[in-house]
Amino acid sequence: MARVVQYLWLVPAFPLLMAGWGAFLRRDRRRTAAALAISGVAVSWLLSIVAFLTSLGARPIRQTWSFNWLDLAVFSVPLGWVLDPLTAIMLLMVSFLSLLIFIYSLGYMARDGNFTRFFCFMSLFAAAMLGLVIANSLLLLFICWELVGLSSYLLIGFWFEKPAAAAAAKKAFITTRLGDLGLLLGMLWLYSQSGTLLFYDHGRGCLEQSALARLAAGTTLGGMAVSTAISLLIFAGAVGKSGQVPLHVWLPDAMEGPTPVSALIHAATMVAAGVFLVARAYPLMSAGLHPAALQVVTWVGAVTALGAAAVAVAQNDIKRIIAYSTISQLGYMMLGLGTGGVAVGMFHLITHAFFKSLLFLGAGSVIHACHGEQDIRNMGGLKKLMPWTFATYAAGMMALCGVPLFFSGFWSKDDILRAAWSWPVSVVPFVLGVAGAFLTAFYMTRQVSWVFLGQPAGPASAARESPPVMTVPLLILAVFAVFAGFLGTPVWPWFHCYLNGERTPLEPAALVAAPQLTLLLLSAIIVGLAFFLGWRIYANVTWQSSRQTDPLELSLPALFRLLQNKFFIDEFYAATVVRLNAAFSRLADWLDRVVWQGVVDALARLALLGARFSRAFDESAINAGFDAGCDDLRSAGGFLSRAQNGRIQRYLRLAGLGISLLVLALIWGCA
Amino acid sequence: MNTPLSHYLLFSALLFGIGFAGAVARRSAILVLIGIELMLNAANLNFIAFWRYGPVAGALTGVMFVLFSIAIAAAEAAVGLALIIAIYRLRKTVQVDRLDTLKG
Amino acid sequence: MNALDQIFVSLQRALAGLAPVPARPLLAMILNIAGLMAVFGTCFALTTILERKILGRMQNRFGPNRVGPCGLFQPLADGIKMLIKEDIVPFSADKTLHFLAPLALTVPVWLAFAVLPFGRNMSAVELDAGILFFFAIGSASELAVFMAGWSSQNKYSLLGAMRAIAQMISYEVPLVLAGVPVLMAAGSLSLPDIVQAQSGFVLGCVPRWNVFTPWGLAGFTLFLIAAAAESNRCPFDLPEGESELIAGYLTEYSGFKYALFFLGEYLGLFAVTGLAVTLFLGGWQAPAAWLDWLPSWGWFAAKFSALIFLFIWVRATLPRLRLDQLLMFAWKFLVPLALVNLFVAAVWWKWPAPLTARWLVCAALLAAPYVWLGRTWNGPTSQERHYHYAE
Amino acid sequence: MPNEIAFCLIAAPTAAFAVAAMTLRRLVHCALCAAAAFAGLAMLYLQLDAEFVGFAQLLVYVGAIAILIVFAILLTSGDEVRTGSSQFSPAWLAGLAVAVLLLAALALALLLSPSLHRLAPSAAAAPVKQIGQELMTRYVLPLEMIGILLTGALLGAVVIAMRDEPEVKPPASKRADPKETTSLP
Repeated sequence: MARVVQYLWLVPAFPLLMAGWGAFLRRDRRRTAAALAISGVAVSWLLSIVAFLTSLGARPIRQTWSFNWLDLAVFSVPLGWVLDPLTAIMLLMVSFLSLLIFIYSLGYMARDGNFTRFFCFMSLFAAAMLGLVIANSLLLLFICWELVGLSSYLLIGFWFEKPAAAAAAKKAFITTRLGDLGLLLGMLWLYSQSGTLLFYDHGRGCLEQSALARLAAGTTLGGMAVSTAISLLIFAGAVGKSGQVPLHVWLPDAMEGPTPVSALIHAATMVAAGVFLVARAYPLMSAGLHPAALQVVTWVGAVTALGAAAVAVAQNDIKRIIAYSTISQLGYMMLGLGTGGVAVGMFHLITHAFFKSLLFLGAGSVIHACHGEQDIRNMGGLKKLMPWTFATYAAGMMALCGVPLFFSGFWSKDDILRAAWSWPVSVVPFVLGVAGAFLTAFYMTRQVSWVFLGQPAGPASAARESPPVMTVPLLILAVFAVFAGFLGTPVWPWFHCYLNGERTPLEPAALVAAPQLTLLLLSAIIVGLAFFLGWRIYANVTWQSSRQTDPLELSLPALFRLLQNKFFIDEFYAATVVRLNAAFSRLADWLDRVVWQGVVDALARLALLGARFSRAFDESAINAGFDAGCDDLRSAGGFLSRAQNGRIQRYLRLAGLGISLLVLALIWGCA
Repeated sequence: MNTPLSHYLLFSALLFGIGFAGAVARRSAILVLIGIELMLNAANLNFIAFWRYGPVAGALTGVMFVLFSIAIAAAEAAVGLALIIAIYRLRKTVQVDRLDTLKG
Repeated sequence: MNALDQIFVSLQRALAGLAPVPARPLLAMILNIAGLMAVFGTCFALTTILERKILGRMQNRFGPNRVGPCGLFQPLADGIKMLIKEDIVPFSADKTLHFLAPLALTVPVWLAFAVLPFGRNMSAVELDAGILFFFAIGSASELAVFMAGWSSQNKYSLLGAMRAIAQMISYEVPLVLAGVPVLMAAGSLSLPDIVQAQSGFVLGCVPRWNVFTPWGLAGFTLFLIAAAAESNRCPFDLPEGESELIAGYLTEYSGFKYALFFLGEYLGLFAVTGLAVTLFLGGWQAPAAWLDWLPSWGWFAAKFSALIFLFIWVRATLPRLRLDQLLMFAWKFLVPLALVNLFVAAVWWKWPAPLTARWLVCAALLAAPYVWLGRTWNGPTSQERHYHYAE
Repeated sequence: MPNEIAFCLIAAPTAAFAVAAMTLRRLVHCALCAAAAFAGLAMLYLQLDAEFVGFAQLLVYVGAIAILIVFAILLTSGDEVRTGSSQFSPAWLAGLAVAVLLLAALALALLLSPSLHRLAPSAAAAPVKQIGQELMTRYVLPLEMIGILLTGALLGAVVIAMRDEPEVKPPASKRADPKETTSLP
């Protein structure tokens, strides 16, 4: 296993190599670019399988390998990789999804002129994400974190000729940067407190007992434990990257990117990096007697889960709905992490990655078939036209809604709700979560009804089933979306035990234990109710025009408007943050124009005055020096500029003169 | 070996002066280059002489320096002459006093 | 060593011993020089007649057969003719340079012989950096060619000289590069050391000459090709291509100056051939242990003559190249191959494998680029030629 | 004093050639005289027991740089023919004065230095083997850098001196059909 850890860097190295190679390809080398990228992640996937297999039942469950990256005389900065179940399962998931989505992109991006650039960026992203997962140092993680952000920026703005895409890319980059600032500060603080950024370093790492005890013991502002403060700063990074309230605004806009990008980056992997970060830093988050940081995580997660689900109800863009759903589900993961620990949150992360990328790819297939149409009101009846897409999409939808027993989303969401139920601090997150679950089922029913049910009409009536290169990944993902949940049922909680390095017990009785059974029934009731309600409202809607009103809007106009405008958060930011910024810019502008320019002007005038004086002096002095016959020589400035007359030999002469004088001066000095 | 060191140094200074005089007094850029090469060679001679007369016989620093200097001179001559040819192609002259576009 | 082997060495010592002690080194040097000039002067005379004879045989004619028995006194007659011919100097020529050019060509070539080991203990000067001396001296002849071409103030002369210089510079690169593996093998720049490093036998019977290794064989071939070009031999004799340039930089020379150029060219050929013998054919070493009783200078002479014959044979066989082909051949074919050869030599010496495996791998490493370069080199030139006819 | 005689025998013509190289009217003569001066310097190196450097000097300066200079002179020779004006720059007198001053300063510095009459130690040879060893061990990094520099200079010189391609290239389709260019009447 030590061997495997040492060579773990090969996993991100291959996509990185391919990205570098791809960057030098000509635009028309499409086949080569695709082959490079896909072979890169395929190799990564195989290596990930190797890493996963070695991590199965390995003792100790965590292996690390580190090296000195920067060795200064006074201190050194080590980087390293870690191989534990968390890393292994993330590696497997990321590389596998990347592979599928790369293949899907072959079909989706087939007509795009910048095909090679796309695959280059995608490879770069895969490399950065895999590097993030294997990092055993907060610094390395941060480097990869920023690289992931960069590739996300590049890919959101992939169609940068669209103003919306360019703006979305900028928004995503800047918004996440706010969170990253927190992460950077937390990292610096952590380094100053613990003296290391390695997570695990044979007892000396910052996530190990001695360091944690020290961090939890110290207090800072307002009696807060240092560990809590650092955790909150790190969590700020996670909030930005994972689109949690209040930094969630970039994620829906990020849907301007190509759909495979949305599926891979903005649903399955990158946005989950925030969750992964919290999971990775869980020992730090939970350090001390009162892990206040985890409470913050829980509340943020719960509010996000419900709020985003509510907004999703009133959206009309097919990708935006799923985007809000993603935010909501990420909120669930945070909720799970805060209340139930690493395994609960991570389990939902994995299942969500499968069914959400499935949904995105399905949506991409629909968009592809409708020639770029994204408004669900203009679709309908696609069930008959695109049977494969419909079948897989339905599987993903049911997994997301958490249809009991047979779909993966059910088991993982159930897990989270169970953990929230038993959270000692408050019961409100549980209630928020249940409400969110109801809304989730409702908006998904709404979307599927609009898009797939009813009669083919409007612009969507000419849609055709997508090519196999797109549907086959959908099928594979659908299989996983359905069955991945069985890895973590209460009966056979393999996933949780694997993460903790325990043997997995088989307890059929756990399914019918008291809280479990109650929750199961509750879930079933909620989902059923939501399906029924959604079906009642939306199943009979037929296409009339491209701007028809939603039935819900007719009955609850005020609420619907509030939701449709996303609680006016963007407007709120525009009114506060952006306006503040603009005011500040104006202030700076004013300062620049009035104050500084005045100073500069004054200085310039002073210099000018000096120059005039000097010129007058020069003129009179020099003119006095020459005889009357050559009184019209040059002005003082002209005299100086003549030194540079472009004649090289003159320079050489002067240099020779200078050297001679220097030598003579030296002789004089020595003699 | 009983020639005193001063002979070589003085000769080198003389060569340097000749090269310098040529470099500042001739109009042709090529001759300026030749003058510079002569100056470089004078410096090389100094290195060799100091190596030969130095206290540590085994230290090859002077010889090494001259070897590298010769290699660099080759590069310099190649690039310099290429520049002269390019300038000639552009301006139809290589007389350095006419190449004064960079006049201040 | 037997007396026959060292006969020239002993003779030189004995003669030098006749002089007073302070003058002995000087006399020894003069004797060396005299010997060299006598032997290679004769060699030059013999080669001119033999070349014409052999070319005659190969071209189904007699060659010179009027002066002396079988025409053997022909060089003598030629020499007399050259000496008494009028020495024409063009009116507008740069007289000084025109006069100096033949000397500037011939003197360095003579100097080059100083470091060649013609037999056991038989090199005029034993320099630590002998081969460097050889190439450094050889490079001086390019300036002489330029002097000849430029001072004649004749466009054929100038064009011929430029062609010759371009050719000599271009082919000097593969020439030196082909020799470098030998230096690596011997670990020395001294020519006697290089010969010494080739003594002994592999498997009991094959002499340890460099030519019997894959890199040596390739290097030898490259060296011979570059040597032919370096000394303006056919098929690379287009600086003097009479069909295009009259006689190149020789156009305005006549009489004894012309003879000096002629001499310089042949001596250049001899010198580079001697170097080829030294570097690749084991110098004066005998090819088998039981042939050791023959004097070492005899072996050198034999190998030398064989190579000279090879050059004559090539001259009779191959047509002349075009100038662009010539230069492209040097830069795009010989230089890359010589570099590959360098690498192969490194593999040969640093790879601890059995002899057969090394042989096969190194030969394959050489053959692959040879085939590849040979295929690509010829392609574009033959396609991109455009013919413009008068309208 | 055979050594001093040898020194004078080499140095005097070298200086003479150097002066000639800087004063002769025809550029080709100047270049050839410069080559002769370079060769003289190589002899001086040999006289100073620096065998390897001497041969390297000969190889590089006489074999390569002189040829380059000659080529450059021929390629820019229109200048010489056309102008017919003075070969010396207008301010040559000032230049000469500075050169003399420089020479005087250097000579003064030398004459005042304490190490003036130092005699050479008896044995200081630089065997080629030792030079090679040093180049491959202690000076290996400079050697690599020189290799890179020379490659760069070579490419740079080619790029600078290369004649610009004519802008209009024949379209690709025409190039594919050789008949079109060859079968003109």
